[in-house]
This record gives sequence, structure tokens and C-alpha cells, in this order.
Amino acid sequence: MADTFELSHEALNGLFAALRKDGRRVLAPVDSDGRTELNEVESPAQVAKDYLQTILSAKEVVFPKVERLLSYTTGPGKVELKDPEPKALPTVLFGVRPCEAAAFGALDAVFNWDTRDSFFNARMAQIAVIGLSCTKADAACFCTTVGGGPADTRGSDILLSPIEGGFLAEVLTEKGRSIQALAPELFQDGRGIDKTAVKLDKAFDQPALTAKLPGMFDSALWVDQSLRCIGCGACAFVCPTCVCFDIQEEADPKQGQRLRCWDSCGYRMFTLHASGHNPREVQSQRWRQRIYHKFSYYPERYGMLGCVGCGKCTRACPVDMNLREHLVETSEMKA
Amino acid sequence: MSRIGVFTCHCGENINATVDCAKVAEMCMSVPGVVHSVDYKYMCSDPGQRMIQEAVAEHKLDGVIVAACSPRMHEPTFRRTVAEAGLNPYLCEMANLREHCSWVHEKGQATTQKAADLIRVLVEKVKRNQPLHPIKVPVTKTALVIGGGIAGIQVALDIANGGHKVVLVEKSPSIGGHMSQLSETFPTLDCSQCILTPRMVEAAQHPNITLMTYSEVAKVDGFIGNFTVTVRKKARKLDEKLCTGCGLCIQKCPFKKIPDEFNEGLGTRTAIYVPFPQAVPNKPVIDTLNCTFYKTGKCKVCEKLCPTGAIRFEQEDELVTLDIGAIVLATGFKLMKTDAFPEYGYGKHKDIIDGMQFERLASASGPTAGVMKRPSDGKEPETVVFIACSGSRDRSKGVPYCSKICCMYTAKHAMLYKHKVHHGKAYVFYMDIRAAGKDYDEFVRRAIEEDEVKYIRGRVSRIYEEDGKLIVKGADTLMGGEPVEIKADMVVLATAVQSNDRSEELAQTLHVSYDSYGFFAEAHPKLRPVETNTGGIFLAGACQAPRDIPETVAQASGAAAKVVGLFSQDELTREPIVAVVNRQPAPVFSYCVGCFLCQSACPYQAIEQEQILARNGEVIKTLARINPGLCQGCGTCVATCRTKAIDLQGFSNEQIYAELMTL
Amino acid sequence: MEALKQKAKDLLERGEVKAIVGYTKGTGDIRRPYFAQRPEQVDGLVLDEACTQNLATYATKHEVRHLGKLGVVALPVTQRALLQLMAERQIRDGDVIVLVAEEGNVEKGNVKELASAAALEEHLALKTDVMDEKDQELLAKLNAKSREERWAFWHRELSRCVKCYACRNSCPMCYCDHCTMDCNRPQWVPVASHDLGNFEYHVVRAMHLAGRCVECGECGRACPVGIPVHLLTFFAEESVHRQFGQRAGHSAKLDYALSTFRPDDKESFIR
Amino acid sequence: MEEKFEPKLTAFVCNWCTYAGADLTGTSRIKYQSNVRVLRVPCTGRIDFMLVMKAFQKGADGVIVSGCHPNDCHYTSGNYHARRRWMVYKDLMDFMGMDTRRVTFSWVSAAEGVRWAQLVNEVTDQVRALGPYAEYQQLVGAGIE
Repeated sequence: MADTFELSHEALNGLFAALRKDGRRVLAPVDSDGRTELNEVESPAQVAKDYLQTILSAKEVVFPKVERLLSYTTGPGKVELKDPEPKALPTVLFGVRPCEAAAFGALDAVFNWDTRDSFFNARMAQIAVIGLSCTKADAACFCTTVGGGPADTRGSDILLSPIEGGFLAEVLTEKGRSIQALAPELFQDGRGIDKTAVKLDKAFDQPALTAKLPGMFDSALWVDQSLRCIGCGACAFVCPTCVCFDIQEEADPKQGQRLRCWDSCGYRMFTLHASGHNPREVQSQRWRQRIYHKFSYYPERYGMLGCVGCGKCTRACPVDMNLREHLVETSEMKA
Repeated sequence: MSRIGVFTCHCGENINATVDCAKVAEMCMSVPGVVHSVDYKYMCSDPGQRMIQEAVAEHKLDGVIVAACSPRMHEPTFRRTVAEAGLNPYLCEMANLREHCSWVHEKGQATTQKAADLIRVLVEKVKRNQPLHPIKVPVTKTALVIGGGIAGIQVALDIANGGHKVVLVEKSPSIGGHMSQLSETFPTLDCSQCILTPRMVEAAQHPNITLMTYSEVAKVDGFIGNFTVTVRKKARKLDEKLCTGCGLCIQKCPFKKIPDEFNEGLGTRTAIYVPFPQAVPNKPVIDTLNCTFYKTGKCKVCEKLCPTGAIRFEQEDELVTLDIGAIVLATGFKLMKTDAFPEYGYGKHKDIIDGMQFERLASASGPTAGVMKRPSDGKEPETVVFIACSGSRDRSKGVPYCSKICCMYTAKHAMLYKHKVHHGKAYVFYMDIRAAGKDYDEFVRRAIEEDEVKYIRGRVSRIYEEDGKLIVKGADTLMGGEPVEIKADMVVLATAVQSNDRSEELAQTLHVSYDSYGFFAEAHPKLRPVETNTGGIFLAGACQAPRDIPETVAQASGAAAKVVGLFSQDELTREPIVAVVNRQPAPVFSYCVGCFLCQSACPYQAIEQEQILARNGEVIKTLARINPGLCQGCGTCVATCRTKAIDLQGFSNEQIYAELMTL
Repeated sequence: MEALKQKAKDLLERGEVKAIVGYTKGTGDIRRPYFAQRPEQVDGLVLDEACTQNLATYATKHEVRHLGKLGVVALPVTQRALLQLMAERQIRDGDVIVLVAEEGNVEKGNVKELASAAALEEHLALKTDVMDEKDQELLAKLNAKSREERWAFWHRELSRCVKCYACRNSCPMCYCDHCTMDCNRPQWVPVASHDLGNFEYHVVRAMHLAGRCVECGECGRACPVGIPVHLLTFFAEESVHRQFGQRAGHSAKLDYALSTFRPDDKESFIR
Repeated sequence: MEEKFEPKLTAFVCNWCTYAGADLTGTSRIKYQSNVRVLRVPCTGRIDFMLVMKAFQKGADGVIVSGCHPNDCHYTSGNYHARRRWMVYKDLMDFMGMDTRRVTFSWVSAAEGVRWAQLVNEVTDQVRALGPYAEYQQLVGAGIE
């Protein structure tokens, strides 16, 4: 049961100061030349006003686009290996939308499934999430359809919801409480205040979709839907739950490093074998993989969805592949 | 893991004086992949080379670096050395410690370090060297000579005498070219036909030479040693085997008023004709544009009279395909027409003629039987003006280059005129006299001093007709630009030498380069003057640039020597430093995407199309393919290729990249 | 609009093309690519000011190509791209039927069908290329900056790149199956989306499009993180045009500035 | 004490003119500064612009690209193609804010041994005065978490 508080706008200034004093950096959505991106801020004034979402997701904080896994130097007859510690800084993610906050769970499911990914975990351990409920949604949003909601608390340590004069703050976790403890005086009793958020109707019946997908593997629908797909990685790279990565070695005769980089199942080369054979030879197969991975394989393997309905992929897509629309279309198909 | 041996040479004291060679050898031992590193006084000496060979065997080396002098000096030496030791020669590279290091830097730590760096870079290269094998291309030992003038005849005879087959293709009905039209030749004034016709006959009778007159090259495929040439044999309307060359048909042909090409329009010929009496072959052709039968459907006088029944009105052009190993272009030149000059009346004055017309007037076999008669009224001209540089060295209206032969033939013309019309006056307007050549300047002096030809340095501004005379207005720049006016009976323009008609078209057919004037381009202006950029295609004579007979013949013999050299082996052996298009297993086939942007970057037209076909014959993919017979290994295509589908053997992307990563 | 639908329908009904590549209504006010494969599907076609994408990209996309012969609803930049693709032998003359709005406005004018390269060349010859004013301004602004400022600008912008390759994949001229970026022997450009990898990627992209870019700006529109990457290819193309007078996409005959030359090409920096 | 900055120079030269020219510098025993490392390629036409980028990545403070004078190319036109490539590449480099003073393009013939020494010395001095190309090195290693 969450503790509910009222946090005024002024109090938020104080909270930022307290967080920084505690040695934590604060990352928040910032408006940079009309592009909303996650940047370090010093005060709430720097935070973007009235944003829908950031372009990239908060996943880059715990699963960066390029991450060094190891480095080495070579000398005559020897190799000296260096195991780098991820430079995970104590970080507070402020203003994360509930959909993205919920996505940390989907990332965790993969990174701690069979082996425990020390890089991911080290970074996760250092972050605290102050979520912010949505007051608006667009045609790409469908969080309510996939079990979330504009004021959903999953993944947030503290969830803020805008109210007159400030925010309603739900302190949800131990991490949240430790933040509250930095400046308890800023948190006024908020019991009895209603939180408000945008209303968003369900777009389709997700459990029914998940149930029917296994029977649709050979449907012509995937070809139809993906005909305009150009096979770039924009959707995967903005996605808060996409976890695929590639390991790259960069080396010269004296030194080298091993890097983990984002990858995308939409790329033609993603499944290309050295023999030249490609099990996902055409874009429709790659598109189907994306849908199945999020809505069929994820539930099957981890008991949760691989999609939080944030709609980032739709907004990022150069050819307007609207995921919500495609899923609606899929669920309306006769199985 | 590589097993590379590094052999550092002191070159006496040449390297060792500034580079600490022993230190370098020691430093190299610690470079990954190097298993053997020594220094020695003279690596190129017998003991030095033996040292390398022994090390190759003893240490099972798979790469050798000789750190010594410039690879431009001893690369072949050391590649041979390692080859004798059983290692592929292309696994040996040279680090240039002498020219690029010890000789140009002061003694010291930095210089020694640089020497070691140069080797280290090459170690990475050698690790990625591939064993390469010389490229062998079979050679068809038949040459094609295009053009039957003196250049083509000389080339054909030289190659034929060298023991190889030659096909000599000439577009007109007879070989002989321009030289057969000349009256006398400078500087000896010997009769042109007297020296040429024996050569023509020799060419016709040579067992190794096949003449194809009245024929043109239609298509050329293939590459050095392996061309397939299609020749269009134009219909003579005559069975050449039956024709005896008796000439009865020509005598009896009723249509006789056709301007005669051989006489430059100064005489006439019949519709069935041989260009000139000494023509080789001496077999007539029917000019179907002018023949009464082809115009009206009636006549056939020649057919009726021919004693052997050789006339074939229904004969069609024939396409002949030839397998050819080398091609020599000897297509000659043409003269600029007199109608190109507004100041000389656009060719409307009959008595303003060009140099070749004068040759015909002066020739004993010409329309006037060598008697000086001017074209308009047949009178003997008493004053003749010769104008050199008509169109040559004229940036505004003509061509910027010097036509080279005009100074000499103008002097000759003036002399010939004086010899025929002793009392006549000859004037020559000139810009400069260019008489470089054996006995050339003496010849011009003779014209001026003995034959009293009057040379006026200046240009002619206008010629017009007045009272049956041609008024030539000019200036004498040696007299301070004083105006000169000469009342002449005839004017001879030494018009500019130009590339022959349709030479650009032919160049495109053969894929050889040409300059902006249509002259074929040599491979190198100084060092490869008779070769083109296209392997196996050579040049002779004025199709490359204006030239006179001795030069033409010299170049022809040069081209022939190149061909004979090429034919001296059964297979061509070439350095394997060539570009290759990457191949991959199906369904990729190659990283080449078939855009062919590389094609125009290749200076050698070595990039061809290759089609990947499915079993049913359908084209799956079209790729670039580099013909190793033509590629010279410059690598321009490699840098042009976006997909990195082309690579250069010996200087591959991986090799150069690795070298860079070492720096 | 009706004229376009009618023409598209005719072509499909007569079996002259297997699909019409055009635009349809997308999310919000966006127009998205659309493939009408059956006559009744032509009703979805839209052509208006909001249609910006260069559909020539689909003319070389394997999945679309396998549909059969295409009819392509083509903006001027699409037309340029199609011609350049013909010059680069990626599509054959006659492989596509190009549908263009006469007077550029489909509501008022008629729809013209251009079935050959020659027709396309002739049609395009009437158009003058004018770069978008906004892009001209942006280019001018960047050019007016000091070299150091430009470095700071591009360093910052390109460090934001995530190498999703939306710019590459949306580009009609980036049709290579095996891109330089995919070369790993040697690995010319690092795969990783770190600052060096990003910078080199964009240098390569601009160099490879110099003399080939049809200046549609699709790459810039495609970029999900909003980097004006199209300015790089625009600049490279303009550089080619300024120095050599050649321009991509005007002829089906190849005239690629970087694999041709003139002996008197003028530069001022080679010592 | 700070160590004196010595620039790293990488030179790409064609085999037939500049490499031979540099050989002549050696044969003529003309001295020049030892900072440059020469990579031999057959022709300037072979030099991919990416090679220059890679040289900078590996810490070159200056790059020299040199080949045959126009009209003298061993392969007749490789250098003409190279010239065009550099005309566009240099333009683009400048637009992207790279320091074009650090790339020197030149024609040095096989007979110009003196010129090669002069060129190397001039470029070495010039790049030494410019200092290390730290700006480009900002890219190396950045953007990796």
C-alpha cells in the first residue's frame, strides 16, 4: 500500500536540490531544439513542459546503446585483460512515463533470466525512478490495452500525478522511501486526494490476441503489414523493452575492446548465417518476429508482455508502421 | 598464427650508419607473428639471399620482409629468392629502410624507431598477403591492321615477315592510302608511287597477309590476345575470284562523270571503277549510288561485256568474324576542306585548292598528267601563292595544334611548281618554318635559295577574284607589317591535318581513348607512344597525331615490333596485381550490386558484365567482372566501389587497413 | 484524385502492373506508403501536399519487386530517383510505370503516365530543381559558421545518432544489399554507435551519395532522433554540382561525377 | 616537464610518381624530418577516402596524399579520379568541421626528390604548429558507457 503525499512545485525544487546533494544525478526529459530527450538537469525548471514522451526510452540508462564489456592490451607473448566496472552513477530518472517505467520489468526478465547480467544489474541498482502520470495520449498510445495505464505505478519508485499546485506523490518502494527520507519535510500528507490522468480506452483484446497468435504464423497478414517496412532499426532502438544486442570487437595490434551494442530483429543481417542462409529472409518474417516476440514468446517464457504500449515505435517509424493499428487489425482477423 | 621472417639489411653502411640495424632486428622479434629476425651486411648478396632461403626452410616461414632498399629496386630480386625457397613470391614484401629512412634522416633514436615502424606496418600487411599466381592469357597469333595506307602496309609487312598472320582491313577499294596520291615526297623528291607500289604488291602477295579492302570493322569484342572482330565486307557487286582485272567494264561504263575521289575531284571516273591504275587489288567496284542500273533498273552493260561473268548486281554486304590477338590502328587522317575559310571565299574559287589537290595536279598520273593547269580554265598558272597554316595553329577558327607536315610539303609544292613552270612565281605565306628532320631544313633552304620561292612571313587576310586573278592580301611581318598584295592565278592552302571521319566512332567500337580532336590517344606520351590504354591495341601513323611518312613508317615498325613481341609467346604472363570482384555463395553471389559506377572509372575498359543464370536460363543477377587480361591494377575501381565488392590483389583493403591500424 | 484512382484501376485491371505504389492516409495527418494490388484497393490512394516520402525506395526493395511490375505515384524527387536508379541499372527502362500529377496538383490536373525513361527525362526536364527554402537556410547558416562551430554542431548532432539506419534504408539510392557498413573484412566503420562510429558512418553516407543524391531529404525526415542528416548529402551533392556541373537523377544514362573526370577539373588546394 | 609535441604524419603515395620521387630524395641524400610514415599504393585512384579517416582515427595529426601530376598518371587517369574524389571529400570535411589544414594533397613526380623533402618538412612544421589533432580524438572512445 503506497503512501500518498502532496508535493508542491516549490517542494520539487527542494527535492532536486536534495537529490543532487545526495550525490545523485537527475535525468529528466528536456526540450532540446524541439526534440524531447533524457538529459541531466539541475532543477525542475529545466525539465520539458507538456511533453508527451521522450524520443528514446529510459532504457538507455540501464542498457546503453554502446557498452564496454571488457578491454585488453597485447604485448609480446601476453594479453592483459581489463574487466571494466560499468560506470553506473547514482541516478534518479525523473518524469518517466508509467509505460516506460513498467518496461524496466520487461528488461529485467531478459537480463536476469538464465544468467544475471552484471552490467544491467549494476546500473539498475543505481537508479531510482520518479514516474509521472500522463495527462494526454496520442493515436500511438495503447498502454491500457497491454495491462498498463496512464497512472500505473509499476516500475516507479515514486509516481507523481499532476494536481493543482503540484503533484500527488505515491511513494511506492524502499528506493522511493529513501528519496523521501532525503527531505521528508517536502512531502505533505496527501491522503484522500484523487489522482487524475488521461483516459485511454482499450484498443483490442490483448489476451485474445496472444491466444490466437500461434495459429497465425503463416498468415498473409504479415506480408501485407510489412510491405512498406524498410527494415531499419528505429522501432527497436526507441523501444523501452527491446533488448537485442550485438557484441562487437574493436581491436588493433596493440589493444582492443569488446562492446555491446543495440541490435534489431528488423535488420536483414540480424539472422544472416555465415553460410549465406537467412532463416528470416524477407521483411515479413522479421516483422512477424517482432510481433510474436513481444506478444507471444514473452508471455510464454516470462509470463509478461514484451510491449508496454508506449507507441514510441509508431512515432519513430519513417514509414508510419502503426503498431497499435496493426495489432487491432491482427486481433480482428479471423483466426 | 603467422610465421614471419624479418631480414634487416645494413646495405654496407648505407642503412647501418643512421639506423641501428641490430636494434631493429631485435625490436622486430617482439612483434607478434615474427618468428625470426636477423640483420646482415648485404641481403642482396648471394650469402644474404641464401640466408633468407635457409631461414624460410628452417623456420617454416609463411611471410618474409626484407628491410633494405626501395622495393622499386630489389622487390623482384627478393621475390625470386623466396620463390626459389618454395614460398609464393607474393608473400615477400620490402620495407624501404634506405631511401625512405636511413638516407633521409639523421642518425638517432627516432630514425631507428621509424625503421622498426616501417617493418611493423609491413608485418601486418604480410600477415594478410595471399599467395598470388601470374595470370596467363592465351594469345591468338593473328593481327588485325585497320587502315591500308603506308602505316598499315608497313605494320602488316613487318608482322607478316615476323612470321605471323595479318588481316589488313581497308575501307576503300584499294590499299595505298594518301601516299598513293602524292606526286613526289620530301625531302628527296622521289616519286611516291614508285616507292609505295612495290610495298602494296608485296603486301598483297605475302602469304601471311590477308587483304580485306572495301571493308570496315563493325564490332570488336574481347581483350588482348583474344579479340573477336566482325568485319563488314562491303559488296563490290563483283565476284573477285572470277574478275581478272581486265578493265573492259570500266572502259565501257556509260556513266563517266563522277568526280574522282582519288584525284580529289579534279578528274572524273565511271560508276564501275578502280580508284587508280595501280590499285591493289586491281578489281573494280560498282558505285551503287551512281550506277545507272541501281538508279533506273536498266543498263547492265558491264555484266554483258564481262568476259568472265564476274558482275554480281545482287551481291550483299558480308559480315566476317575473325579471331584476332592484336589490333593496330592505322586509319590515317584527312585534310580540312578549303570551304572552311571565310577569308578565302568559302571554297567558291575553283583555283583555291588544298595541298592534296595540288599533289594530284603535280602528279604524272594525275588528271593533267603532271602538267600545271589550274582547275578553273586549264591555263598554266604564272603566279601561285601557297598559304601555310591554313587552319592549323588557329585557336579561333581552326585547330590549335601544328599539323606538322605542311611546312615541308608547302616547300615541296613550291619547288615542284617552279620545276614545272620555270618562269612562274611562287610565294609562300607562313607563320614559322618548322623543318626539324633529317635534310628537312636544307630542303626548305633549297626552295628559297635555288628555286627562288618567295617566303613571306605573315598571314593572308583576304582573297578575292578580280579580272580572272585571285587577289591575295596579306602582310609581311618581317617588313614591319607592310601590306602585301599579290595577283595570283592559283592559291594552294596547306589546310590542317585532322583526324579521319568517324575515328571517334571507331575508337568507341574498340574502346580506346581519343583526344578532343578525334586522334587516338597513346598509352603514355613519352614511354608508350605506339600502345593504347587498351591492352593489345596499338597505333601507327597519323591516326594518333599528324605525322610525315618517315615517322609514320618508324612508328608502324614500332607497333609491329610490339605485336610480334606479344605473339612471341603462346600465353601472356601478367603480374597478378589486378582487381577482382568478390564472389559469395548463393543466394548472395557477390557483394557487387551491379550499379557499374566502376565501369567508367576504369582506364582500361577492363570491367565487364557477368550474368548469374538460374538453371532455367533466367538472369538472377548481373555483376561486374574484371577481365584480368585487361586490368592493370591501378585500383581506382576499388576506391569507387561502395559495397567494397572489388578488391585489389596485392594491395587489398584488408592489407592496407591492417597497415593503418598499426600506425 | 479521381483521375489517379481511375488510372491506377485501369492499370491493375488491364494487368499492366501488379501493384500501384502510392500514398494513403496514415496516423493523424501523416501520409504513408500504400500498395494497391487489386483494383478495389485504389480507393485508398491519396495524393496531396502531405505526401512527402520518396517512394522510389520501394522500386528496389526485394519484397515489393517480387510483386511484379509496378506503377509508382511519383513526386518530382521520386521521378529523379527512378531515373538515377535506371542509370545505375537497378531498374530497367520500362520496369515501372510512373504516375505523375500534371501541374503537380492532382486535385486540379490530370494524371500522366510515363512508361519509359525517355518520357521521364522529358517530363523532368521541364522542372527546375529548387531545394526547400528551409534547407537552403539551414545550409547557409551552417556554412556561415566557423569551422570550429561546425565541428561542435556535427559532433553534438551525430553523437545523438543511434545507428538505426533509418536514413540509409529510407534512401532510394541506398539500395546496396551489402552496405559498406556491413563490411567486416576489414571493419571499415565500427558497428557500434559511439561517436567515432557515428561520425564515420555519416561521412561515408555523404560521400557515397555525392553525385548520386536526388535531394529528396528522405533521410532527414526518417531520422527518429531528428538529426538533419539530409544536409550532409545535400551539401555533397551541391558540392559535386558546383564543381563539376553534374547532377544526379536527370538522365537514365549514367553520368556519375566521381567515376568520370575532366583533365581540366579546377581545384585550388593540391600542392 | 612537458614533452615537446611531435606530430604523427601518415602519407599515402602512389608507387609510380611520389614513391619513386621519395626514393630519389633518398638517393640524393636530402634530409627531411622523420615524422612521416609512408604507405605505398599503386595509384592515387586506389586511395579510398576511408583510409584518410582511419589514419586520423589512429591518431595521425596530419595526412599527406600524393601522386602523379595530372597527365602523368602511370594508369593515365587514376589521379584525375582521385582529384575529383578529393575535391568533394575536402569540401565535405570542411562542412563537417574537420580541420582540412591537416590534409595535404599534392602531386610529386618521380623526378621531384627535392620537392618531396620540402613537402614533408613544410607539412611537418605546419602540423607541429597546429598541435595535436585533439579535436578528432574527441570522437575516439566517446559515446561508450
